[in-house]
Amino acid sequence: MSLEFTASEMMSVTAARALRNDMICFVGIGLPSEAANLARLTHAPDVTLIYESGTLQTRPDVLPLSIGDGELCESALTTVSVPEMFRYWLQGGHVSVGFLGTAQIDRYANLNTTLIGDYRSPAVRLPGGGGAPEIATHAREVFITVKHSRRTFVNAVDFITTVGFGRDGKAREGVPNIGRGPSLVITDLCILKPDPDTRELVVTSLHPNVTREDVIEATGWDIRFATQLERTPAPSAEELEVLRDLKARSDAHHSSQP
Amino acid sequence: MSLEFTASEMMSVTAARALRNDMICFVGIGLPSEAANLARLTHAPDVTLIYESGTLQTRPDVLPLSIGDGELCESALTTVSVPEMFRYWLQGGHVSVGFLGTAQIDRYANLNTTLIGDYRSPAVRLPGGGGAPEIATHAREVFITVKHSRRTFVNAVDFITTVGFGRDGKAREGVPNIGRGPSLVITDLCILKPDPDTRELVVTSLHPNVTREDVIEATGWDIRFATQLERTPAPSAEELEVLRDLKARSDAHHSSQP
Amino acid sequence: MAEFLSLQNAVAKHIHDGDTVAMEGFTHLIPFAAGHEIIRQEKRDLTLIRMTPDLIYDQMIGAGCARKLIFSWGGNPGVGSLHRLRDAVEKGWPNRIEVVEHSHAAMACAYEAGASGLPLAILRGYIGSDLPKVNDQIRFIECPFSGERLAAVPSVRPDVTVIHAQRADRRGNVLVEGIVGVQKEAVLAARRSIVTVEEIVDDLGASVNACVLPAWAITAIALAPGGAKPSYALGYYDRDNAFYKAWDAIARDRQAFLAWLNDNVFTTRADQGAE
Amino acid sequence: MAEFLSLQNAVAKHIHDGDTVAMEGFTHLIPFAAGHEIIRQEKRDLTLIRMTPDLIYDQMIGAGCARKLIFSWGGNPGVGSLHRLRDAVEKGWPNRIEVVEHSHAAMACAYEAGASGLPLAILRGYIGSDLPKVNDQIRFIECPFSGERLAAVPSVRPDVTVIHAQRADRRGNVLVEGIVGVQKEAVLAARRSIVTVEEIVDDLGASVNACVLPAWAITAIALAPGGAKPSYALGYYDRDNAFYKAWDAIARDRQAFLAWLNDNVFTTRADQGAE
Repeated sequence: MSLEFTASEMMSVTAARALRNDMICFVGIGLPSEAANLARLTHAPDVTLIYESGTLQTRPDVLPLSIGDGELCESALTTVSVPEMFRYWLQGGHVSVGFLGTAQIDRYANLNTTLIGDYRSPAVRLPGGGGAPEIATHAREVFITVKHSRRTFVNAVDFITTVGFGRDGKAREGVPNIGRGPSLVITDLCILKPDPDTRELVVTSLHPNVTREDVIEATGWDIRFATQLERTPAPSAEELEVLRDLKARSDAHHSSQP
Repeated sequence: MSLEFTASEMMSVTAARALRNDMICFVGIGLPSEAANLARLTHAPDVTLIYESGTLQTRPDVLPLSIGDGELCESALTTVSVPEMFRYWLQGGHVSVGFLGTAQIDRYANLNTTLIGDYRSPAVRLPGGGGAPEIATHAREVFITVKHSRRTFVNAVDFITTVGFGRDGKAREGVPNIGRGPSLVITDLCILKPDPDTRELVVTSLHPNVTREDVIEATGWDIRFATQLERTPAPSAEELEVLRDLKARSDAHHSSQP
Repeated sequence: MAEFLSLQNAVAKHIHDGDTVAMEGFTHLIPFAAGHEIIRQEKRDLTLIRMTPDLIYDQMIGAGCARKLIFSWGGNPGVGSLHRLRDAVEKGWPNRIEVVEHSHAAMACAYEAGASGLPLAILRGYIGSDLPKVNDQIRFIECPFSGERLAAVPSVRPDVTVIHAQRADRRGNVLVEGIVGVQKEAVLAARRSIVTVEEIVDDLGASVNACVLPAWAITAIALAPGGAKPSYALGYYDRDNAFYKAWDAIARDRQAFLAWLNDNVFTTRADQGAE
Repeated sequence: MAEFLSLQNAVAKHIHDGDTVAMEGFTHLIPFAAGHEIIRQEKRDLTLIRMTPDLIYDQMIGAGCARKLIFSWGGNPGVGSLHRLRDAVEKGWPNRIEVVEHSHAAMACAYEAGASGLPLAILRGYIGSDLPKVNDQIRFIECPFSGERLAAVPSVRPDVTVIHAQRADRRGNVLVEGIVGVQKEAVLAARRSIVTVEEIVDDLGASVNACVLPAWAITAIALAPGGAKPSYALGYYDRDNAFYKAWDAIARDRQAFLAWLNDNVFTTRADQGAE
């Protein structure tokens, strides 16, 4: 059996598979939200999704365009204020996984969503930190999903908006009350995990039809590969169908004016 | 016209008159609650009453026995959590007057509701501070209502649970973000106000049929009287009728089992 | 994830001698049925935390469950003293208890900080009060921006919190409604939690911003209809103010108290409800 | 005590050049009608505070109202950049603006502290982030109990806060429902407040623990049906996601933006609603 699928679909399906039914997931908007809802609509029907807008245990029928679409509130168990969300639910230690995207990532999984260039006169001003700086330290672990390219996978991020393991891989050592940090990075080419000793990101699985050279070419540092390099299973027919339905539903919803 | 009334009724009516229609009053249980609701049912129908249980703008039909009777919640504009009540509404500066009772009071209007005797082996253990320590400093002013006796009006309180003006009358001087403190003490004998300079409580008005000697006899320090000593107006027929109805209604309500 | 247990099993499994226990409910929804079950199971050396000890802790202290009390207002509301609490503090009966005393504002902030995963709460509090002289847990910090002196207290982080709520759905989500007090904070601040409920329903019927505790934030749920009596449950039954008044005479006398305890707690089973 | 005013009069009376202004609404209930009225009245040198500047501040910044922005996430949600914000930051058009940047957690805590009357907020935050290097308002304190290093930020205390809500009753009490964001905190933290509402009703129809702002905590109320469009008002109308997408092309080009502003803001009256 050979199904047609895009690299983006491969990424979303792989990211979705990382979520388990018993997880409490703090969901970033965009790719993480797509993956989290795909997980909920396939193998993890009871996964708990939380969005920073205050919606607890939400089950949207279409993907939200923003972090606070009405759909999120209407399908939630309850909706709390934003201060309560960050204080009681995130800082309070109830989140098992934070699911983030990023504009830049480096070998120690530090994330930059602030700017390209110099802080005082930026070449490109990006949106900024949002919830990510504290999601990354309070969640018990962090998943990151992002498209793989030299623009994104850089040798050193211009700015650490959100800490992975710091410039030297040691930023979490000896820090009390901090999560274990990024445990999984899912791109459209591969899966990366931090080396247990050095915390440097290592490719552990290549997606179907992707070569080592593809990954090397798309990475801004001298990327390492696990000795036991795996091959990511292709999306199943069901995964693809659910994903495509979800995206079609969502696109139609966001294009129609109210 | 001469109406019969008790000293307790005189106290409640006088305390009620101190509240104005535009005040936001944080109400203590017992005598303050009786006075505040009497005010609401007579000259100040729109006075805003807040109880520390989280009930904002409440209009109980019977006096609550506890600070959190169902009546308070059901007749409130809205009910918030207790942390929100103390943080946003009291500490946030929305309360114009805190209305308190006490077990002991001294010449500088310091209040003791903690204990009689030594802290580590008390002769009498009283209930403690509750909301009063912060009501007394965050409200823009404080009214106190308490029965007048040597047991209550003491030369020096055994313990300052809630500050009036401190042991020397100067405790509020130079303290940022603090209310102006007790501005009025209403007893069953008289009205007292702090001297504008020394902050010592001074009798400014005697209730009907009360003599200076009655007050001196009931006060544990060398009590001063204002040079322009007034005579408190007796309760009106309407005030007495509303108060007696309210108390009868409340007593009947609290004696019947649910 | 919330586990449905009998009240007897919930208390046996999650409350141990020596634990720090918070049983909250601000006048409303006080978990009396759970308190009585703790007395029946003869739990000992508990550190009891509660803003207003109320009759529930008066009973537990009188029954010998407590070695320490952290509180902010210890009276019988609208009636007078808590005589069992006073007897323990003043005369050491049935055992001496240590008292750590705060204001309501500080306790409320300490619960809020506990729920927020913080080690301390900051408030503008205790100005001019003698309480910091007798409670070494009250410190002061200087604001690095304004220079203002502010009070700091340690957050409340109980081993176990017990609350009573109106209802749970079959998945274990819980609705608390009316005077919600510090119940949400107390549950979120604790390592474990037991929630007793009036009933278990298919649908909570909660409005969009209601106070709902998700099943994954609760350890155990026990059905206990009437479990807040003589306190009350909005929408279910009223406060038994007559009992609160009657308690004064019962608690004033050790023998009367012991007789009451025997007749109303020890010879009553958990599933018969409180009081 | 809340005064009922037209939106035009509310903005004229309570927002002045140079003011620090917070206009909140977390995706939901964004007060666009009020933002457009501020643009029409050509307010200048405002310090704008908002967790997510969104299109409302993109428009106000592009129209030249701002001299400073305090924020924590400045994108067009799900679409991309805020091009007017970027043009101001990157190229100084129409004027250079100062940027003070936080994380959401810190901003949320800073509003909460503002509402609580405190000068600072304490959080476990910014660990390992470069943000404290570029924002001198982020400090660190040591917990006097645990010794833990915690972040401190100044509380948000705006001159004026503007929010949009579903409805007010005729006495001026306001109901906010659904994603309530930091609106309550923003109003309580401010010296003055303007609340625009979809409608004015006899009875709010609020449930017992709903998010209700009493009239005495609000300065002015203005009727502005549709006043959150192209954002949304739960129970009234949906988010115009198509407009959020279309905004990308409009805002990308200075002339297209100015033309849009002229057609949709300057030639529109306040009582015609937003957009």
